[in-house]
Amino acid sequence: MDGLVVVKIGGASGVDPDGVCADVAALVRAGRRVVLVHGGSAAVDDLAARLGVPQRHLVSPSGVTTRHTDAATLRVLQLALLGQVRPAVLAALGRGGVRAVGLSGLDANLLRAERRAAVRAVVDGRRVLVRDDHSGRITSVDGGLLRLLLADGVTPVVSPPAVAEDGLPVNANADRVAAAVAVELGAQALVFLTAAPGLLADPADDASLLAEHELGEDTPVAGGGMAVKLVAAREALRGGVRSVVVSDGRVASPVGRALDGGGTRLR
Amino acid sequence: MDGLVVVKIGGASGVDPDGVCADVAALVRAGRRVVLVHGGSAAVDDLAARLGVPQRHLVSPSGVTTRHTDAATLRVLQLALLGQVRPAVLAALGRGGVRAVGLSGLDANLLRAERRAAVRAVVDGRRVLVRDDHSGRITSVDGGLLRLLLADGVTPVVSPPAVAEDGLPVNANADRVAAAVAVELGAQALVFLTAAPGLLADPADDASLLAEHELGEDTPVAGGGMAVKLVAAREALRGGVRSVVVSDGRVASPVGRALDGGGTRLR
Amino acid sequence: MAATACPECEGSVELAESLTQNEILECPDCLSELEVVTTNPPVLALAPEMAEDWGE
Amino acid sequence: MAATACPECEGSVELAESLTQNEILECPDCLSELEVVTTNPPVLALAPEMAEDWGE
Ligand SMILES: [Zn+2]
Ligand SMILES: [Zn+2]
Repeated sequence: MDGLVVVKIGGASGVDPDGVCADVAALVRAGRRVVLVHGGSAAVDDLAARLGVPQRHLVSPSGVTTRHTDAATLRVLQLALLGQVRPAVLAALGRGGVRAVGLSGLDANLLRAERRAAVRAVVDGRRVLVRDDHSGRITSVDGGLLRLLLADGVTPVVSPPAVAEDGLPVNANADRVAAAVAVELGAQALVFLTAAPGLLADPADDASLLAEHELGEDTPVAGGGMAVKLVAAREALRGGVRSVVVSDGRVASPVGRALDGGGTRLR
Repeated sequence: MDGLVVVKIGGASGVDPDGVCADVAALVRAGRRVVLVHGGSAAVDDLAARLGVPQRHLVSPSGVTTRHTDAATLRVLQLALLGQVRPAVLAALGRGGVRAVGLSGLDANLLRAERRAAVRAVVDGRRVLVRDDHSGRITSVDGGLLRLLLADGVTPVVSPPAVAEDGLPVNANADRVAAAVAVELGAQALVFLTAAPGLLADPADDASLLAEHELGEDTPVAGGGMAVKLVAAREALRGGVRSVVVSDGRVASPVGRALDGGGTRLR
Repeated sequence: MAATACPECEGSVELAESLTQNEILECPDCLSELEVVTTNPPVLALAPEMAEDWGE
Repeated sequence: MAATACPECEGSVELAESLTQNEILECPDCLSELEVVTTNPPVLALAPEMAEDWGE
């Protein structure tokens, strides 16, 4: 879709959703079509603590850490993302004059996923199969519903969870949801807003920002959330998205800056 | 809208949302257009207790009791309705083959409300003005968005909160939301599903079901949720909705039964 | 028992020992509804007019 | 140290004192990945094959 931008905002502290929403509102008023995708891991952690739901993490054999989404955590995740983060985003967009509609994978089966029935992980130094994890990999996006809304001037706000083959919700990484949405809609650009200037040659030095980075080269920062962003970026680039950028969500006009050459462009 | 049915499901225990959703799915597959509206006061109470958010109620000078929606309760209400009740309804409809999309008042400002800046109440025998209540009265419904989705074969699922003039969420009674939606869309029928057979001449005797009831006559049961349903029913009838029914949500095919003459038809 | 002036008619409104913030009193002279805006010192203001409109 | 038969090649797989449910072992003979299905008595089954696919 010509000129369409998919913007992923994270749940990390430091990124102000109101600032991002004001920027998105300005872009929409200027005629840009935008799809917003959000996660919200900080909100999930906070609500889990308030509800006394212990949070565990899984470490893959290759060392990647992710949330262990057991049944109780899946319920907390839906509460936090759909009942807290998303309403705040929708209200902020509405105040900016944007007609925004929130959709998760459960809305008209927008995001279908294949549940990971068993996840290989390392627990206490042992390799185990985790069988109660409710997360999955996106297999399809219903572009028709998104196009219907975009054509009517609506800005979709897309959230995990996705829906599995059995019709039940599964957690899905929001970066990869954003990539799948961008590919399905033939977006011109995919912008990941983070609490960092972009990809850094030296993680301790904000001035070492890389203007461009070729995926497949040695990646300077493979830790934490950035690794998954690079996986998602590869999926988007392979799917035909022309411009994929990781950029700072903490500055003024974060989306505009990312589209004007800010942050790190991935190739 | 010809043949459109608005169905309100409550949050009271005893009404099985999965059963209602299966029935709605059957109607939709048979070609009926349906809008579902839900509340969820039991889920709000439960989550408020888990989070340690005290729940207070307001008693109006004439004796009607409602939830006191202070700022903390408004947050709990959004968590419970948008992050728990609605995802379960959407998933159940999806499993029934229905393309359902959830919308609250925050989605494209679907439900606009006038906040009650000050509510007259009786507290400890004294008449007071409660000024921290975040609730309001529906002033308009964006029928365009609902019609767009219905025309595309989508079943909208509508939830409180509504949005006030300042762009912030306010609690709104789901029965009155259902009435406002039914009026805006020119629905043929509005069905309130409850945990009772309908309106009873004797509240203690399920066999005393009234097949019809003329609003304005002495109302046999004015207590609790039924009083607000009658207010909402009057709003719907005055707005041109032909058939308004209060019926049992606990039986098999609850919507089909209500449309076939079950429960109490209000005039 | 203390008293204060009605902000509407300047008549005298008697005040109970214990006042509650946002309590509503009625002026015996002009029958205005008056809200207790502060309790110490007691300040009364005309209560906003509103239709009763209930529902959770 | 106890041992049990590999469900794939029937070779002998040695078992540590403390086994964990869903732990993955490797058969020294056929190199199959084996999942500990129950710990007492120890029962092994061929672990499902999966690509590693991560992300919250
Ligand atoms: Zn007076
Ligand atoms: Zn073997």
